[in-house]
Amino acid sequence: MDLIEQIWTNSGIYQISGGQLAMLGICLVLLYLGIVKKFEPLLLVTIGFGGLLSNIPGAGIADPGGLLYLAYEVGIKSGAFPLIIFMGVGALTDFGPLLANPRTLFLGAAAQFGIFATLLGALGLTELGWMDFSLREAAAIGIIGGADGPTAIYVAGQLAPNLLGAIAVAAYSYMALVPLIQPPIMKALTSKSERSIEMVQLREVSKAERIIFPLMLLLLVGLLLPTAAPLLGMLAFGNLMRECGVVDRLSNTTQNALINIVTIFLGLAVGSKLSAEQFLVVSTLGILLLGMVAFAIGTASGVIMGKMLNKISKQPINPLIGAAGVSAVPMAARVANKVGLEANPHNILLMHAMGPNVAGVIGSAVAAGIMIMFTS
Amino acid sequence: MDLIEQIWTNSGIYQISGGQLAMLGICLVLLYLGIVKKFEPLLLVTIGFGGLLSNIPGAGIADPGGLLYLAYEVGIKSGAFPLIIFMGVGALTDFGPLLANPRTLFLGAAAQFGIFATLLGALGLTELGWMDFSLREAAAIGIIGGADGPTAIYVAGQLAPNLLGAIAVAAYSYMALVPLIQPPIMKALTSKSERSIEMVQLREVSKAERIIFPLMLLLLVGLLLPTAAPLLGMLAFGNLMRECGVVDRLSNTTQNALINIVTIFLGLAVGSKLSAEQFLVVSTLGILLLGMVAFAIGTASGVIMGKMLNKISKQPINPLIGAAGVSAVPMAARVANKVGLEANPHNILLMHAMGPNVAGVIGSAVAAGIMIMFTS
Amino acid sequence: MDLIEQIWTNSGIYQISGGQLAMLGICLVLLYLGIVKKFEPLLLVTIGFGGLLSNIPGAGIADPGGLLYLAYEVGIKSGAFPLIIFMGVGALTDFGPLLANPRTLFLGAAAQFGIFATLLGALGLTELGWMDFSLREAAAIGIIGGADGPTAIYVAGQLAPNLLGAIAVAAYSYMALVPLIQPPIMKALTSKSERSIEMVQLREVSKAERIIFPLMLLLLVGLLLPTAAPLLGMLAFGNLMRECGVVDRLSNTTQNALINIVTIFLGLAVGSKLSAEQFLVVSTLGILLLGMVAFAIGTASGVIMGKMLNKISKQPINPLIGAAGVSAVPMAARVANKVGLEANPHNILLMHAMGPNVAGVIGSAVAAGIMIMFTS
Amino acid sequence: MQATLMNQGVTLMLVGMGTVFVFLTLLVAMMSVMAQVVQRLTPAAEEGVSDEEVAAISAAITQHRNKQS
Amino acid sequence: MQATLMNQGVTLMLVGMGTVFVFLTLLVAMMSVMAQVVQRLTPAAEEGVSDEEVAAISAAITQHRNKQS
Amino acid sequence: MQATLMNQGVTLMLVGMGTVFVFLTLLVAMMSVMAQVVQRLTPAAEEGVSDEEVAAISAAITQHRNKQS
Ligand code: NA
Ligand code: NA
Ligand code: NA
Repeated sequence: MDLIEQIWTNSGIYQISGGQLAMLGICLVLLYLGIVKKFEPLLLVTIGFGGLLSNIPGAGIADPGGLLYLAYEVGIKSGAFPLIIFMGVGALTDFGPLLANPRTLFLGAAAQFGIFATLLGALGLTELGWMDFSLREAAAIGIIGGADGPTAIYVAGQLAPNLLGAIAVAAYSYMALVPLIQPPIMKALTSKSERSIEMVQLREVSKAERIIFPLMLLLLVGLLLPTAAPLLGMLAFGNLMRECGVVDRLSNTTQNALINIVTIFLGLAVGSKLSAEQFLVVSTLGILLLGMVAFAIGTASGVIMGKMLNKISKQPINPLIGAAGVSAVPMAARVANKVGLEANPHNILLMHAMGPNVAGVIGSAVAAGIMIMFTS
Repeated sequence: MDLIEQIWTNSGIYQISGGQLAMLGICLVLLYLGIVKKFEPLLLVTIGFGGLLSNIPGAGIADPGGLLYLAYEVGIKSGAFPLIIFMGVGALTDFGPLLANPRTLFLGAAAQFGIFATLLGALGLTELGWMDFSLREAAAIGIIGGADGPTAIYVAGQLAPNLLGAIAVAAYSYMALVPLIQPPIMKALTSKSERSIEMVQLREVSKAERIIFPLMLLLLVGLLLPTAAPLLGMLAFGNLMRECGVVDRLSNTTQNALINIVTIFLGLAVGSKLSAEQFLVVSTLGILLLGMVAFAIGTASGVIMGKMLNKISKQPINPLIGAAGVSAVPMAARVANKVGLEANPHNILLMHAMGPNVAGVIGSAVAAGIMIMFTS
Repeated sequence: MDLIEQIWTNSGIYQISGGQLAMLGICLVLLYLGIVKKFEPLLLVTIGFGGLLSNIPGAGIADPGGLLYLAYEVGIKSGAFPLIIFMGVGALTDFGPLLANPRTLFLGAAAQFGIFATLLGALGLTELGWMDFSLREAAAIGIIGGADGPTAIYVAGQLAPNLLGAIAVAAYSYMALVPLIQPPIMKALTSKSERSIEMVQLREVSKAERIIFPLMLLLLVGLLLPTAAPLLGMLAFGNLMRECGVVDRLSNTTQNALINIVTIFLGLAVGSKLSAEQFLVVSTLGILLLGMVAFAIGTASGVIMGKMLNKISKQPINPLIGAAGVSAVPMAARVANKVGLEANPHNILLMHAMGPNVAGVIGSAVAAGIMIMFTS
Repeated sequence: MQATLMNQGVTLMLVGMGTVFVFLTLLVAMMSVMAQVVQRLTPAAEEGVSDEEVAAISAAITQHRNKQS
Repeated sequence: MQATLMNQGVTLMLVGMGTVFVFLTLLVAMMSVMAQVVQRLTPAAEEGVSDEEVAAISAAITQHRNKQS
Repeated sequence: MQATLMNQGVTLMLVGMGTVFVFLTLLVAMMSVMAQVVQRLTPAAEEGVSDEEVAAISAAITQHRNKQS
């Protein structure tokens, strides 16, 4: 029976390679992390399933003409999906705590040191001959330290599409691991009395300030660093829609249907880059290792800057909120709040930590702009 | 006045052909069936209106550059729209009844005999010289018997784009006619005592089973029949989003905004294939005839398999639920319930019939995969 | 330091031209009008922000490969976005008042005189040598007088893409200025006793009439003026979904998520045409001037036709509702209501004015069809 | 050449307004015919408005008027 | 040539139905194994249905039945 | 060549962190100026927090604290 033989030679069992089997296992692990461990489920579930679909031999879902290939070409190569997600993040973000206490921007700046340290680390591994990263690849890997998923995907799509799968997986995995990675570092760098510092209540922020802020941000980035303007511009646009009060129907759709639809296809498209040839390489190990280091350094930098700010500032600043400067909104702010509460049960840092937290989003987009400008 | 003449020669009255007039009439009938008779209104209204738009001479809506042409190229030729609909179906489907009683999968398998019988019928008509269908066309026609709209559109888009309009119209029309077509066949093949059989209550299905099922389905199809993996993979993805409980916002958008938007453009794009040259041909008559036969055979096969299962099974199985194996969710299950109630007013078959009903969706996607594999 | 010099030469401050600075200022004015003055905020906020993004030198958001370039190519050049917006308008529009009093269609017809007078004006300015508009450009400018944003964008995208930015800005700005432009003209052309005329209550419109109307409209435009069929066809489709009662889920999504998503990207894409080279030209001044004149003439024509209808009609017609014939739904109808109340505090014209108001939408789409037919 | 352009414009205006009126006149005619056909086919349609409804509508109008002015 | 087409069709039917059954049989087998594994791993799962629930479900069914017939 | 790559990396790090700090410092400056300008232009802005609000906020914080710990 020719036809039965045809079914057999077309079957997955016949065609599957060891690499694809391994990738199926890795994708199941991602799904496990997302579903059971609740690690960044919106992205790990979609990326993981996209990876399963892409590693079915003969289905061609990630090949030219397939749905995931289409999603990748239309949405990631063009940068459209991460930019639309950034618009949605803008529509979901309350910049009030940052406006009430602008100095927390310095915490968001300091935490970006993780990005550049990781860049150096990637180049160092290359110099040691253990890895072979180009400058563009090292820059894309560094952005993992920004703890900002869409920024990492945007930069990887521009500078190192071949590493996109590994970078996205590392970024979202470590963002999910923030509650495990950060507390030991935070405690090691601070005394209990520092962690107990209570901060003064934030002032009310007027509607006018909220409306002007995104425009100011856009004009500043446009005048200083245009390569960061797509990311920060879309963030500012989403936030302006949120705050201006006259386009609530657009803001609501951006916060719901639009960001959800794009998240689904972004995740599937990223998953389409989880092929054995691109993921099961030694550089993936390097990326995972460097990503972990990046988070640790970013957290430490933020906390140290928090200690410095506390010394020079008239009003007390709890250095723990510096750790929230890595981004990973709102997880990192929650971690700062929790560690603060452990030291002092009357210490509510959540809103104070939201300032550096959203500052970290801006900071890593600025760092992304520099990377793109310098390596393009 | 040159300009008035220009208006006249550009007018629809001047340009319209007899075929276009006939198609306008046919599309009005589709709208009538959808709106007044409430036959599958989501698709018949959109397809019918798309057909009206496409048969306006000189408007060019279905010509290169037009909106419906664009929708067809982007959404149907690539397979994206039916696959996204399948994702939405997955997010809307409760596989609980199937998980509680896996044997009902056999009913969903048997009902697919309608597909292959129709394939043979199409080839037979060709052999008789009445029609002229290629093997690919016959395969696409056969899928009508699967009683699953997006599957039929997906397969027709891959194997026989020229027949897409007729196949989609036939598929949705007959799906709507399920309450008329099925009951006589069901009653002819069963005795009143068989129709009166009450079934034991379904067991509770745990959340873990619900989460594992879509992954199991994906892996099985990936290993056995990768050509069915795009369809069943997207179905499984939608269902995993529904059941995993950690991405409810994605699941809700998939069940609402996303599936609705895609349905609108899917319907319009299918309507753009209702041109006189492609629809007013003798093969359309053949397709409509074969589609009717396909439904009848599928229904009969399901019922006969139900009778067999009832004999070999320890727990009683009402053969009526076999008719629900054709898919046409949830209409066919409701029909089984209704015919059962007529024989025995205490006989609630609805949830029992949902098992074969969703099994029919899987079964026809498997059949579609075989057709695509064999004829590509 | 080479790198610092590189940052400097890549910065916006270094690269920005005077024209871009001026455009940034103009876009901030558009945002001011939208946010603070609440002028058509859905479009002026999105267009204004799109313009800001596009005038950042070196960001490339509006250049090939950028997000806004993509949105323009996919959505405006193809005509898809304005057509989808028209579908949404159809789903949001209640044609009941028009069906209850069909004669108000004549008011919507008369008000389109503003379109053709503006066309003549544009050609006149060209003949005087002050401007240099081709016939296609003059036709696109004329459509501003239709007071219908998506129609203006659709026509400009087809006939004069280079003027699209100026035309869209003029159309939405003047639509927002309706409460300022119209009342003096309305009062100058009517006596207080005319403005005090009370109209008889509208009859109930049956569901059957509401369902048949969009189909009738489509068939009429298809037979007479196919070039208007894309616009009026999508309007009719949206309205059929609204009224037919069997596809409410599609209608709801069209009225919400879909129209909102498309509005966001339509606005950004239109904003991408606000480049200094295309906007800071003398023809923009001409377009703004002609747009103002167009609104005034359209308003006057509608009112005069209202006076004529009142004389020949048995039932009284308040000529103020003729001003609503320009479209600008529902602003123009509200203005007619308000001016009527000033003359007679018992005079509720709102629902009566909705008839000519929606008739104006149809009328300007017909005029658009003629322009496209004649100049293509 | 310029004069020709102007001529084209005048022609387009005349024919354009003519078409708009012809189109909408036909639409009025079709709507009137349809209204009569529909009303004949659905005979005992609910035409009357009850007293309660009149009262409710009057109240709504009064409220609306107060808000507007 | 036509006969060959018909032959192809018959083969496709036989192999097709065979594959559908094999596929769904494997799925049944996997589902049964999974159900047992899951039930073993989550031992004290809530299995019982309380009397109140039975009453509520019966009421719902009765209501549903009345609506259907 | 490798050394050059490393050098590039160090330069990029120094200039990059510098730019991040310059950018965010300018942003802090602009925000502070804006806050003062806005507060001057909208003089009698509601600044006080009523006693009831304080009570409500305290209650919310207490509740939140209990949930967290
Ligand atoms: Na960051
Ligand atoms: Na089926
Ligand atoms: Na108009």
